[in-house]
Amino acid sequence: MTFRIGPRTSQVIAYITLLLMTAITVIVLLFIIVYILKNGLGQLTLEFLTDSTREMGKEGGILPSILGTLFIALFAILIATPLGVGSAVYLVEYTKGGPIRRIISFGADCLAGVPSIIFGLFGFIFFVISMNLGWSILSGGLTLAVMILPTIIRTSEEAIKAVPHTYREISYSLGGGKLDTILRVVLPSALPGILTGVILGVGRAVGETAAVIFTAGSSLGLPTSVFSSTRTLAVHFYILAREGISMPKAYGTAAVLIIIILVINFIAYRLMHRFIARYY
Amino acid sequence: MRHLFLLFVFCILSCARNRGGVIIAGSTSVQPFIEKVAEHFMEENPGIVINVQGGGSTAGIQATLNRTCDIGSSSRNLKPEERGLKVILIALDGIAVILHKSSPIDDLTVEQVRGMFSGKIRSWKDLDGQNKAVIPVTREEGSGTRASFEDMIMGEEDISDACLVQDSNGAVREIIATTPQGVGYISVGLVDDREKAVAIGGVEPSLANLITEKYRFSRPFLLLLREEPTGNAKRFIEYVLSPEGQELLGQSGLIPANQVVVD
Amino acid sequence: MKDKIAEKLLLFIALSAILSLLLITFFIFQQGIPLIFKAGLGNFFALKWAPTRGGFGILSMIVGSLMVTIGALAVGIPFGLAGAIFLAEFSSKTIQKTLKPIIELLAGIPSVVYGFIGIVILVPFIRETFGGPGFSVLAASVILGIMILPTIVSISYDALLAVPNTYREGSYALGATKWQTIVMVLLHAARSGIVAGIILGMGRAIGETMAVIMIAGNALKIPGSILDSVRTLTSTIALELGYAAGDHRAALFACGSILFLIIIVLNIIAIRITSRK
Amino acid sequence: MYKLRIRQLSLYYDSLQALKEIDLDVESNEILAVIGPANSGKSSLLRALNRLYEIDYARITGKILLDEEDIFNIPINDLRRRIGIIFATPVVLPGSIYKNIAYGPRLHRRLKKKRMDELVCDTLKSANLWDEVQDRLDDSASRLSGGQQQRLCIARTLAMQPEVIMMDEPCSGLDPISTAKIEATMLELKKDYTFILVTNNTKQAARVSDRTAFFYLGELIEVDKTQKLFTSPVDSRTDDYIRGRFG
Repeated sequence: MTFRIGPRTSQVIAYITLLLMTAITVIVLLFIIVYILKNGLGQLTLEFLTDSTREMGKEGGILPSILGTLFIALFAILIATPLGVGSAVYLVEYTKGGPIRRIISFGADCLAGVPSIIFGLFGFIFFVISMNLGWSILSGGLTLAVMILPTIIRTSEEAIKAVPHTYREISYSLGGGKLDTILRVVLPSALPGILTGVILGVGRAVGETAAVIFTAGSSLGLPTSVFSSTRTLAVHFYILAREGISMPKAYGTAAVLIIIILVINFIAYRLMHRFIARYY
Repeated sequence: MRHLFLLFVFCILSCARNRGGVIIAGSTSVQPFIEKVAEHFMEENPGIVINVQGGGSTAGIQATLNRTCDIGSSSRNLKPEERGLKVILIALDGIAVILHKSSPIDDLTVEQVRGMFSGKIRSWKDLDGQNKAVIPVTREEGSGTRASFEDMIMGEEDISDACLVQDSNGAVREIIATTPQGVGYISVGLVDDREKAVAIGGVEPSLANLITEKYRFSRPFLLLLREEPTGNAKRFIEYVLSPEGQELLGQSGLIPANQVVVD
Repeated sequence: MKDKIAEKLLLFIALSAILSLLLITFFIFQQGIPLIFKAGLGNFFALKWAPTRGGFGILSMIVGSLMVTIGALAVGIPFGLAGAIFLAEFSSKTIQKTLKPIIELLAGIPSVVYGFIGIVILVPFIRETFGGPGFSVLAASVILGIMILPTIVSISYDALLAVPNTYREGSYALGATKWQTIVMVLLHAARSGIVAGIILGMGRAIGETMAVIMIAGNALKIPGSILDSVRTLTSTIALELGYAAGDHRAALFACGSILFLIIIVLNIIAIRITSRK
Repeated sequence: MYKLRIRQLSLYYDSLQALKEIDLDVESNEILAVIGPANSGKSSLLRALNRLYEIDYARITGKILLDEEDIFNIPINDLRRRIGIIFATPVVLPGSIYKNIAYGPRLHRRLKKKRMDELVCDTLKSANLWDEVQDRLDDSASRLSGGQQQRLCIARTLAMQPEVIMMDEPCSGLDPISTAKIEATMLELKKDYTFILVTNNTKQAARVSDRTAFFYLGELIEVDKTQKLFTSPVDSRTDDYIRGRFG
């Protein structure tokens, strides 16, 4: 007796399998977030957030790391945003195919795929050693700026492309030059989309470890200038967790990280939707 | 936007190279101890910022040479090609062999430790009768602690490729604390109650045994300078070597330099 | 006039990405390549890694990187494709709108958090269930597999959505079920996008560092089973960079050069595949 | 005295010729209607006059004179200020009603806030929109109705104090009431401006224009007084078109 599965049955089996696998993916994700928050939220006292770090993180809070993360991320986007948005403007408004466009696109695509440890090696040898900036917010910020550049280029490019062509025509017909048109019409219209890219860039910078640990160092002191070494939240969490310095503090730091990432993704998602609702 | 940019430029210019603090970089083994002394120092001298970096002994030596940091730290003696720096011994650190809390073993011979790390002893059967694989955890290539361990215990033999590799005392300790079959080595000062340090050849790695050198496995903790220290760097070094600073190091489980009988 | 200056300035800015890439390439290679020739190719692609004593063999790390990458793909491809197909073909608009951002959120979670989950949950689980140290190829593969899921889901999903509806209608008209349509028509039509997604995911897996260091155990020996510890190119760099000087540091940059080459080749393949359509 | 003189004007998109050797004069303070079926080159004509075709990478041959001056000798931004255009679908720029009107003037000169307020007020009045929006100038322009948006576009063009206003089917998407308002606005403004009105709606051309030009496949078939063209056209194709036989 032969047993053959009919097309209808196989469809049902396939559906159930796909459903289960997708469910597992989503459950794993939710589990990670809930697990960290469940163990970490209890640690989040005002003191933990505003106290300096003592005994390598066993005692005290995470204020230096919060500030260090903030400064490095800020520094990175301050450098990467003008470069990224400028590149996107050039790609969309000034090139019509051609080799220059291909080269720029290729650069951005390749840079996007470079792993963070390579950025770490590069930042270490270039900014820390060759340019003698030392382990510092400056070195870390510059390294991360290069790292998030492609994210900002790509999202800005999409955002600028989505601005209707008629807006440009209107501006030209009112006597606006190309630059006026870009600065006064195209960029303001593309702003939510561009901001989405910038915010996602901040998210990458906040969550990054390998590229910053070799460029910004791991000092626990409060950062005093851009030449201060600092230990970002992700690096601090990595050291706490890996060296078993203090599990409660590790969970607390992880919870702060996860909350930041959730907020960032939420804002980016909302901005993107406002943008899409406007133009699509 | 324009204002933000100006502010940013101003920020860079005003901060340029004006980094009033003292930067100490180097051995990750020395880092936690110096960090603790620095905390006390900064409490007593508000206004002076001491930045303590990891990076590793070799990086610390390099950083001192090219002035990336003010003071370097090292957990090994300098190699001939690294000479030329001013070296200050601040303490000795014992290296303890650690096992999981549940292990019945309290004492190992040097040969047994060497056997486990070289891959000759693969099962706990030979040691405590349990037929389970030994999981040795070592430090990474280039680590000062590893170099000391190789000198003092491994002798001519190589550490086996099968050992797990971690890049800090804490990471080794964390694995041993959670792995019943594990064996590792870390600074005596960092052993806590989640794992246990065994005696080697019958000698416990206690402070008393370290000072009297009955427990022979120790290495120097050094601070490195490119030239005679000045200003805040000088004050900090004086603080580390003061009775107060030395006592702090002693409390953390190191043998303060002022108790070492230099031979 | 103003417009001309602006155009030149923008062109200069627009070259920043490619300039950064060239700068990275130059510095990594300049630091690493001389050592490969100094050590000799034979010694470089060998087993003995003892860079402080003249052993510069990175073979076991290349094998290690390949093993965890294959492991990650073994986890990531089935789940990633399943997620993409389910979202694109079996879900309502509402489910798509909820699940897509959730899965993309996976990409935003820092890799150290994945590594941490690996340490506290997966490693003890493997150690107690299957034996061995727990820090293993298996642990690294599962965590990396989860980490590359969003890349594979996102790109495959977009590729499936891009297949024109006429293909679906044509297949239904011939009496095929939805599942048959997916297997025989859609996956075929969307294959270049799916392959690009897999290759980019592969790039992420090979390049991931922190999570791997935390859970792979980092033993140098080539693993005999998936329960053995493993060392990748990336973890060698991150473990030893702090302590390295001279030839040792150069050797780590040489590891970086090899890694960089692998990644660039993968990227070029992925870019080729996606731009062909 | 002609406001615009067009001589031997041809316009090409790559290999496609959209205008074929057009000769046409536009008088000051008249409303010239341009009619014709799709692809007849009506819109291309407008895009040539203010050199907007350049952003589409098209090219032209021939001569266009504005007040006897070659338009290629006039700085492009000045030219576009002097020859305004209004498109078929009203496109308001992101931002408030006020900002939309102020956009053009701000590109060309700095105005004191008070002068700008007056200008916004005047142009909105000229465009018959002031009464409807006077207390919500800071509202987003995109909340206006279609007819209001189109009048806002007219006001925006007026704010630049142009000499010629070109309209590209300005009422195609609008209801009869809005259309009537816009036609009334044009007739009021005629004393100060010259209009070129491209329209698909022959009745509209008959209602408002002084003269009408009929284009077909990129050629100017004939141009004459509106009444004359609609009652006794010379060319049979014109006759067919206005009687609704094609297009």
